Amino acid sequence: MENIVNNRIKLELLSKGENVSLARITIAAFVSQLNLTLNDLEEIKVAVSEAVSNSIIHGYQNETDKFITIIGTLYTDKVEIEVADNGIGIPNIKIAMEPTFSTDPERMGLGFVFMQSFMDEVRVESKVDYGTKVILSKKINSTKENIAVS
Amino acid sequence: MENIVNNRIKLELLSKGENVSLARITIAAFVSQLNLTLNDLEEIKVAVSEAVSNSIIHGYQNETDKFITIIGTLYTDKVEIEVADNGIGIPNIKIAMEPTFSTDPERMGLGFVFMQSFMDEVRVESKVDYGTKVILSKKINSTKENIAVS
Amino acid sequence: MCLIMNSKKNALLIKVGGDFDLVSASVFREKIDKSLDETMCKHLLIDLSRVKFIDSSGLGVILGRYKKIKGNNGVMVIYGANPAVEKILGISGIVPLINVCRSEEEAWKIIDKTEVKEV
Amino acid sequence: MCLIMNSKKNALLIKVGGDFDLVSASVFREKIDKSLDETMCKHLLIDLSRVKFIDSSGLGVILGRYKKIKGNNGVMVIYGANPAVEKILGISGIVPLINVCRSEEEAWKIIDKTEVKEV
Ligand SMILES: Nc1ncnc2c1ncn2[C@@H]1O[C@H](COP(=O)(O)OP(=O)(O)O)[C@@H](O)[C@H]1O
Ligand SMILES: Nc1ncnc2c1ncn2[C@@H]1O[C@H](COP(=O)(O)OP(=O)(O)O)[C@@H](O)[C@H]1O
Repeated sequence: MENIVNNRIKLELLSKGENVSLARITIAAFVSQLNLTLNDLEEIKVAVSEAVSNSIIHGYQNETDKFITIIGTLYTDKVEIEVADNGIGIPNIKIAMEPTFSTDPERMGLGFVFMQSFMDEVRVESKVDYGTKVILSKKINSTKENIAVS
Repeated sequence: MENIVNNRIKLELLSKGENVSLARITIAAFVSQLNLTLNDLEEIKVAVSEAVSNSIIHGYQNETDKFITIIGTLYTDKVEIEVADNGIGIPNIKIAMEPTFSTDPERMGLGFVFMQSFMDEVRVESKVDYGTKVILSKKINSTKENIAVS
Repeated sequence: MCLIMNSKKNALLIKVGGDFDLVSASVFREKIDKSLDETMCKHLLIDLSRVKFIDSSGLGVILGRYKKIKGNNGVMVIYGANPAVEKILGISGIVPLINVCRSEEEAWKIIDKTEVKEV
Repeated sequence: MCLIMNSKKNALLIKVGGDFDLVSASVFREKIDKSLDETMCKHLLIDLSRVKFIDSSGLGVILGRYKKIKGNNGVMVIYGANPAVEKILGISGIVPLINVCRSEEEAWKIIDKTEVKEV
């Protein structure tokens, strides 16, 4: 079955903390064009929040004048959200994605855990000194409600 | 006084009707980072709605696979929103902006009237066959409430 | 976006809700016209109290229906607009043309008055 | 984003509200720590009933405060989480560490019990 793109949005944001909620609100309004459950919506918001926060804190080390690009795509049966930065990159993606792993002693290393718990697929592409792209995707279907979460 | 950019956002949307409300919601969330009145917020939403609708209906003649670019900028004392398309363009901007002028018999020619009533400045740049850019700006200040509207 | 319809005597009552913009305008236009045709109602009442947002596309539907009703010698009344919606109505110049009031009760009174006159 | 604080006996009660993410996390962290220092309270109760959204940044503040209270031999209780927030708490593994309950009343009971034991 071919994947038909029903809608697409591209959002470029400065790496400022207040833009995390802006990204969440925009993506929530965007994915609401699909007929999804409130539960799916909440889960997508958390995943987007984690990815954008990571670009700010880790990718750009809290510098506020860099850009983050978010691309959302609605397919008939799934939604895909790409969050990309041109920050410091991740030297070892496998280790970075392990639960509780964090390079920041103040943080808990749960960002990727939430992304993986709440989305059906989390792909990460990264190159040190070039940046990081996180691709979050979630299937949208009516039987979804029957699948237990966590 | 120099104009300091406090935040900037760039949004690219497909020229689909359902993206008009998406543009409104995103810009509303964005400008809410300023301390503006509910009245200002409502007015900005109408102006954005008109500009984006115009790009879809007039600029792209209701074709749904074209792109509209929206750039929002927050300054200390004003907000500026640019809505641009690569559509058919406007041959005579002055005439197009006249109240009740419309090239579409089904429409009322009130889009520019609302943009001008609700924003402090509306600038239009357009070139036939190249596209149109509408720059909406609104001053944000605490005395704003005292100025009568309409 | 929501729409509730109800016809009584010679009048069709429509309760519009949500955001009244480009997308919903064409949906509302179609549904209202279909109902007007089916019920053969002469008068039209539009309840705007559930409308949160309106722009010129939404307004166009209202003005278009006004022209249709007027052409058929009917009366059109809109009521319940919130302050933001009311401001839009004011700027548009639509107010002197269409009967605008606050409540469904007032709206029916305007319709009843017309019906009596006709009899 | 909102924050209401209130201290009673040896305990500080904080009512957190709104979206609990990166930006509000640092605000909350500072304010809570300042109040803990000023009131010299030993125990901490956090009311999450007004929290609409939480992510790992928000959770980090809760876990960080837990460590601080624990290090001072105090008791920490969180209560009132809505289902979405509760799910996040569940996945995070924070629940076995911190006292989680439904209402302020239950939360105070947990604190009182500890105080009695200590006496
Ligand atoms: N966009 C990014 N750029 C650079 N490093 C990242 C990025 N996202 C994640 N990382 C790395 O992966 C680690 C784990 O991330 P995560 O699971 O979200 O936990 P946390 O944010 O709590 O550290 C981070 O500590 C960081 O080292
Ligand atoms: N983005 C655009 N591209 C091409 N033409 C436009 C655009 N925006 C406005 N116009 C022209 O200006 C006219 C007036 O616009 P407006 O005041 O918004 O009224 P309306 O949308 O009701 O026609 C339109 O009918 C159209 O001819």
